[in-house]
Amino acid sequence: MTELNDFLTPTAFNPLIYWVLALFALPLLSFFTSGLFKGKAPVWSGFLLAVNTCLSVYLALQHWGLEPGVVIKGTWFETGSTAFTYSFLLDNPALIMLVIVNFISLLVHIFSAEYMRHDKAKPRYYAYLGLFTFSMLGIVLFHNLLFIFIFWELVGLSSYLLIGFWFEKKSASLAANKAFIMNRIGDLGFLTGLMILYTQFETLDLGALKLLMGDSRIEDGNWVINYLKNGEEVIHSLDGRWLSAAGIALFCGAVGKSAQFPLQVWLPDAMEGPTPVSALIHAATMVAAGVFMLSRVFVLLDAQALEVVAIVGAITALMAAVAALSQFDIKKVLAYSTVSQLGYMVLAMGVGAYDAGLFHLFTHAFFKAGLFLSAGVIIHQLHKLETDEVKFNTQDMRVMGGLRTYMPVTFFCFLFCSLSLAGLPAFSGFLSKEAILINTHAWSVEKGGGYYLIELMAFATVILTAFYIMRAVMLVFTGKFRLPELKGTPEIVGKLKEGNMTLLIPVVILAVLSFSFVFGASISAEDSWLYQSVRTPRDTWVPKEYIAMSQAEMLAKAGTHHTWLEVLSVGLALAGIVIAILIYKPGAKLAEGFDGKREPVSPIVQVSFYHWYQDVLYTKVILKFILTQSKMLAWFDEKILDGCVNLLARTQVVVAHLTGMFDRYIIDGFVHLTAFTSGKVGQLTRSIQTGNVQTYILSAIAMLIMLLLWFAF
Amino acid sequence: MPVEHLLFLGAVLFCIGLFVVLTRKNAIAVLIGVELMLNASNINLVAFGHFDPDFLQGQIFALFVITVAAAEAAVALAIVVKVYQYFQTADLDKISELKG
Amino acid sequence: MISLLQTNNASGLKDQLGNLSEDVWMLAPEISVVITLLLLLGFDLLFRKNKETGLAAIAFCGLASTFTLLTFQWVNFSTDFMVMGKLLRYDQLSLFLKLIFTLGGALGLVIATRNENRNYLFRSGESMVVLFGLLLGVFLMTMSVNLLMIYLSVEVVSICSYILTGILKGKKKSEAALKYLLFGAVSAAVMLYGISWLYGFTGTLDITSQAFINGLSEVPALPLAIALIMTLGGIIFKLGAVPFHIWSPDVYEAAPTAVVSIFSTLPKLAALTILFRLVNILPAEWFDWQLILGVIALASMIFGNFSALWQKDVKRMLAYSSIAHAGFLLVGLIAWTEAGNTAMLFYGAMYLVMNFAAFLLVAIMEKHTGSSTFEDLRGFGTALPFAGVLAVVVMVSLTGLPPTVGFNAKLYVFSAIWEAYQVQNNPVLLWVFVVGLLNTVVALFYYLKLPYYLFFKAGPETISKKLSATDHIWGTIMVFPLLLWFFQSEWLMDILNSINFVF
Amino acid sequence: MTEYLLTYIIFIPLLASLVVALLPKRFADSYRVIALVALGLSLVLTVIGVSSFDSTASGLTNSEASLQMVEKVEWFSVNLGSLGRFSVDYFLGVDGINITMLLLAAIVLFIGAISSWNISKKRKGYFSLYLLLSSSVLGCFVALDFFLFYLFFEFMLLPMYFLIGIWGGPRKEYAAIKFFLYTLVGSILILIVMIGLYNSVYDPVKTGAEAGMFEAAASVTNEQITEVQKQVELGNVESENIVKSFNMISMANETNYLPDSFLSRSTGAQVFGQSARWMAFLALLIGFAIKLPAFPFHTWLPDAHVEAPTPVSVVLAGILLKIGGYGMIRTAFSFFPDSAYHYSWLIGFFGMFSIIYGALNALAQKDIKKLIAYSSVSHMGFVLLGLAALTVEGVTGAIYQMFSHGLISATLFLIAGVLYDRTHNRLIENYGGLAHQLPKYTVVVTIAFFASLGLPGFSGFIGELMVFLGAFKSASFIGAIPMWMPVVATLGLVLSAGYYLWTLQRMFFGKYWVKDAAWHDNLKDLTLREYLMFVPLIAMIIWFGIFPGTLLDLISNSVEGFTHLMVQAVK
Repeated sequence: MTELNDFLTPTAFNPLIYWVLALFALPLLSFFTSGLFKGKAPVWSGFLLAVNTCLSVYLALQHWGLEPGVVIKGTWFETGSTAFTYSFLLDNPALIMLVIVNFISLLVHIFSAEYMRHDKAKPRYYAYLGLFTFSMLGIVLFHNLLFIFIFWELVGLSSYLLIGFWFEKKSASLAANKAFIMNRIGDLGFLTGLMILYTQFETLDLGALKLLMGDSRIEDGNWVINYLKNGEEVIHSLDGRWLSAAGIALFCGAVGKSAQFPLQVWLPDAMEGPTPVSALIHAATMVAAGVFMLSRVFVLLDAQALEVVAIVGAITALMAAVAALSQFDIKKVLAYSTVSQLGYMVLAMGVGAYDAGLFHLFTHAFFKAGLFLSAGVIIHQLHKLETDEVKFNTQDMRVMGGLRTYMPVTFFCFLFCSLSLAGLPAFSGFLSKEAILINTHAWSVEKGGGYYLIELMAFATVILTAFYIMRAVMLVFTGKFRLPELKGTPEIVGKLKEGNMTLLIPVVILAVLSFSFVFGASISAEDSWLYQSVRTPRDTWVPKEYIAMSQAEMLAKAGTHHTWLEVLSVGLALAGIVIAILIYKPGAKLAEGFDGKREPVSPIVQVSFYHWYQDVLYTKVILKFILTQSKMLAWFDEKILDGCVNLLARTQVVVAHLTGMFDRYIIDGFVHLTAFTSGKVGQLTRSIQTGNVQTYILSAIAMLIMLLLWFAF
Repeated sequence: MPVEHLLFLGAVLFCIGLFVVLTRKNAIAVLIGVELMLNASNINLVAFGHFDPDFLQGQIFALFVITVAAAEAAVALAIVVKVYQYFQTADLDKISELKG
Repeated sequence: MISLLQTNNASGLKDQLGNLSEDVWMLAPEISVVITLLLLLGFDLLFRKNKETGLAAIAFCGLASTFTLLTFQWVNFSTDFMVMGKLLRYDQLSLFLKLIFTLGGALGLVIATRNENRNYLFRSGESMVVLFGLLLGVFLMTMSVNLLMIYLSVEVVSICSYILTGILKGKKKSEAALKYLLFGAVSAAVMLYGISWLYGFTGTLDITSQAFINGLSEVPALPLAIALIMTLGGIIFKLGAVPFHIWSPDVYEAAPTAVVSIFSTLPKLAALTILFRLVNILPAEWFDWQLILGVIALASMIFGNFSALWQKDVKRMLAYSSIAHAGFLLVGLIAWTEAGNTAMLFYGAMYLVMNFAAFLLVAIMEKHTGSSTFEDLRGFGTALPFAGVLAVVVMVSLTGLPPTVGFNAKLYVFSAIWEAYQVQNNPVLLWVFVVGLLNTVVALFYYLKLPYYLFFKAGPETISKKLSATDHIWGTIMVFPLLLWFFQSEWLMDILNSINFVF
Repeated sequence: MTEYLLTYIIFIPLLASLVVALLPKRFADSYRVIALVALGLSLVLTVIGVSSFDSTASGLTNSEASLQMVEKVEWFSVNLGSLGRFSVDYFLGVDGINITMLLLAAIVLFIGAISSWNISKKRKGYFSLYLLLSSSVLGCFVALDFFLFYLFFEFMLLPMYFLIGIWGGPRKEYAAIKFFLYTLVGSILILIVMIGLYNSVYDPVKTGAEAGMFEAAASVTNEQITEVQKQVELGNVESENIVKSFNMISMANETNYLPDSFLSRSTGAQVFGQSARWMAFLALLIGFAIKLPAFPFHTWLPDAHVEAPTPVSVVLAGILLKIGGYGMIRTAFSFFPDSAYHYSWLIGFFGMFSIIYGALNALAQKDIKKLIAYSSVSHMGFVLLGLAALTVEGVTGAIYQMFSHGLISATLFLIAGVLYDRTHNRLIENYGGLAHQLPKYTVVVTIAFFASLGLPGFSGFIGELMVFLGAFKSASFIGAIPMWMPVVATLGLVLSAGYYLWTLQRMFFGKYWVKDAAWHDNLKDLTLREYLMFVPLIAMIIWFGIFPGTLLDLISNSVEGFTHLMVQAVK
């Protein structure tokens, strides 16, 4: 039996902790101090980040491939007999993420130096970037669910701050709110997951959870675990359904952060933030944190939970891909594309392809950041054309067109990244997407029946992806520059220039990194060094009874390599590209029809354009419902509940009046009655009506008699 | 005469006194009603004193009551006079400034 | 005397007379009151002008000597015995009450000196004489154990009260006096009728005798109830509890403040003593007086508190509050335990102190604003913070909140009734307990009205901002004990514990 | 060194209050200095006390051995005849549960004194009342004799009544009276139970001494106490020798209940057809729930907060509400653990309901102070939920939540005060884009809002997390509250994010705009005095969010003792 305390005792001192602390300290330092540097903030923060990147590369090289990774554990605080511990785990996924986060963050720092050059609030911007990097590293390095949750929320905070960076724009601050709240909704699930796991295992240390999960079992529909705590045996038992619930609850966290259906609506809005931020947070790292977290808790998910994960991933991938088809805002296209790709990663996790999901995460991080930064270059350069007279939406693809001639470097970078996204061979996207598709296929085969639908959705997304990204390329870079015509200012054309080196270097680096040779010379994901590095022998951890079949078994059954699958996926991608080129080729009718204003009219296109009306549903129905509800409650609180209290007070007053009037009216009335009955005896009526003392006496006597009668009977 | 008759007389007298107290509008008349009530008690006391031949406490009590009633009447009349000065009436209906 | 004759069989007349002359010493305080009364009367007749000082001196000296005699008796004679041939009973209970009554009388006089119409009480010798008559009456009430004596002492107090209400000039005063008199006379008549029946049932007037108890035990329930409830009527009238409470607001409003302060305390406690003596000889099997008194107590609290809510005059409000307090006083009695009795006495004593303090402050306020309505007291506390704070303390004490002795009093009384409930399991007690305590909340409503008007409302600038030194001193003297005894209530409790309630 | 520490802590403000009251008006400027110095001194002494507090010594909450800094002097002992001796002790002491509350009170009162600096109306009255209030609040947390506790508890009402009623806003009278009456109803309920308990609990040490079983009460061994309890059990001790007790620690110990007494667990007495113990528990619970305040007893809170001057709001939200929670732990739950278990479902439900109800109400508020007031209702719901769980985590969370809410709500009300000071208007809709005009203020607001909505890194998160973990664990651990309650309660987190962020967005973001142009000139950023309040508060909020051990080390042993007793009672 497992002794719980073995997991919770701090590890012996390891000098590595200094390195880890330094990794945290530098971005945090940037957060606190960039304000002091005013205009030099980019240099200072960039310097800190560069150091951090070097550190992480060094660490990654040092600890590469160690199984099962280096663990550093300590106690945060204790309450009662329970210790809340923290632990760091440096294993391959963590190290890769470490490098990616720091590296892309560094590139974004560099890129932003130019992009934000004229913004007065630059120090604040760099401070937020520092905070973000710090929080993100927390998710990556900590190996305790509680700490992952903590940094999870902090990442949410920095995302909120960065989306709302231009807080004068109402849309920006609203988008920030939306992002934070949507994430919070997901986090409720995460928190519930923590509650369930804590109740069952009394710890949230992932290392411990993995082993304890393996020790647990289902008995008579109950989820039972025995372990030793301080040498005493403890048996915990919960209803078996809580096992699946825990997995689904944790997944809810990922749904929020990685923008999965039904919480994905915040991500397109988050494009209100500066474009480099979108590249860093809303494409490469933060949104991928959900997937990374799923990989961390992968072993805690049972078959039901995984199924939910797979279905949600597939739905998200398809829905977002459809939505991306008709967007005019270049960042929106990329945003939906991100959602869609995240759907792929989640799908991969759901079908048990932990490695494929992570691999796609890594490749996607580069090419999507590349796409965003390229878009950033375009936006930045177009922004320079804006004058007080000429105002236009710098992100609207309808004003662009033909930019290839003005910005060739950007064009090629964008194109390569796009091809990677579309999943053409020789690009990194191909490798990872192929891995996902193979695993999905194996899973569908294993499950059979309606589950083929999931595979179908995955393949449908391939063609859609190729189409919308090629559409963007065509609209932006081919044909002729539409802005001068639209605004009637032909002289603008000459001013449009390629971005400077500060902008281009990061873009070029990212574009290079979206070629497949970086990750492996072969055409197959199997041979990629990166893919192999994350293939941990996790099968031994997962309790057999919780999942019907392990990934290895599924793959063995369905076959690991299917040429027809690759052919099909490449074919679909090519088909998508060709269709896009045909439709949006220069001079094509559709391309000419834009006047920069019109919204799509066709109802089918509208469904895509308005992203399945999900947002409408949320704001017009759910949010309105909650607000009405809260207004009603406030009314209830003020009028009814408080009213009751006031009513009570008022009743008291009334009672006071009543008792006061008792003499005057009730007794008088009584007197009236007596007077009426004895009216004929004498001229009493008048005298009794107003007789005061006598009324007093009568009331006293009457009460005495009443008392007597009541007492007697 | 059986004692019951006396007690009945006392009860009737008490009720009449109370009735007078409650119905007459003149203060003096009300006072007379009170006297009737007191005398009802006196009749009771004397009647019961009949069974207390050794000490005759009832009779003695009655004597005290008569004395006290006289004193009370004296005070009462003085007050009525005073009230009359202010209100120019002894009608109890009209003497009702204090209320509530 | 009657009871003298009763014991004639046992011993000779000479012995009896000898006993009687010994009894005189036991009645020394009463005699002192009578002598003072006579001195006042004589002084009033002899001197025509500038009588105030003389009358005041005589009155205070008389009270002082009475107090000394009472203290002497308290210290030296702690046994209980009958005096005046079983008409009266000398015991520590009555001694204690007489002590505080003497103090109360003195405080009443002090309040009289605080009024704007300075020394009005001292200017007329008659009122002083009648006041001492009232004092004598309440003294006798505390000692009465004979139905005749009960009737007589109650009447003495009543007649004196009528006179005191109406003796000064004023339309309202005369009206109040008349109402008071008529109402009182009827209650007395009702009581007397009840007494006559009790006499008829038992053949004796001595409520402590075995014959009285035996006699009652043979009476059927209904006649007994009629007789007892009618007898209670007169006592409740003095107690000022429901249903014989209606006179109090009118009288309190009209009568001079000093007189009201005495009305609202001394006769109440004296009546409570009679009630106490009466119910203690009634075994509950024949007559569920706990129920009757419980209902009366609850009705008094509810009626008093609720009616007080909307009063516009402080004195009238205090009148209604005194009705409610009569209910609280009864709570200790209803408990029917030794602890209940002690608690009742404690409550009574504290109520006396609180009430005198309250009326003292009312007198001071009247002096400064010329009225005792809430409207006219606006901003008084802001203008005279010290008096205002004192008023708040008194009101808090009357409500029964810490840190004032009003809280201890309520706590002891309700502790007693809780304990009684634990032992007796009579649901009436629980109702009294819960409803009684919740009544405190209602009470707070109107007691807080005074601080509310004093501090929260802006008043006219005309209020004189100078508080005289004497007012300062008297205010402190009267209010400080309310705080002190909260912290040291055992001083009083130890005295009360030495009282033997058995008889 | 710490012998009379608690007395000093309580009485220094009281003394200062007297000094302020007696100083002539000429020295009006020095009142605030006196207040600040007195409360500063109390704070320093409290910190000394906390640092010398040995958490390992605390344990079972029904044993005096786990108390520290004990001061126990007989205050008065009244002989009530058959009622036995009415014995009240001046009994102060701290264990893990109240030391945190004491610390909180000292901190918030000190901050409140800084915030009172620019009170200009009737300064003498204000500062002497404020100091009086401080003294009674501090006393309330360390008094361990029920009578003494009740004294301090009630004594808070009057100063509060006047502070709201004289220095408050437009509807101050209404708010003051409402506050007073509400609380008084609660305290009457508490009084009822206090009387009942007093009649049921005796002090074995004093009883033994009174009955002559041993000489002096000074050196009594446990065996002797057991012997006394045995003799009382057998009815061998005369009733007048039995010394009844208000000792709250004794009341929590079942063995100190007189056999056959009304509230003794063995008697099974009934009131109104219900178990007497249940009824007594409910009375205490409602009494303190009004103070807490929990739905549906909360409606005094918004009014009191809106009308009260800023420092009073700070004290009210920061400390007074906590007395409700503390009272529940110390009295209701400790005295009647069986009833607590019986009613835990109800308590948990009302906790959960308060969380969501308060949050939904906050969402609809237009006045920022009202919004904060309702958020308090929501946050105090966590305290109820945590307590109802009866698990170590839950109770720890409840206490931690009280502490952290004390700091955070104080900050929030100060924030509302900053704005009100400048414009005398608190309506959210009257402002927009304040971040331009008041950037530093906006930073403070953002930090406070995020702290209040339970963001990790701030103290509020730890409290809420522990409550959730404990509440969920409860079902399988002790069976007090069902699992769905904490899960549903998590909704409160989203809603709180909703109303705070919405407020931020409406008031601080967007284009700069204020309703009345005249306000613009007054809208200056934070002053030095305001920094002095905000910086320490925020520093503490963050410190206790990152290093919860600082506080948890103090309380964990006591909480474990407390829950241990609960579990025992349920068995």
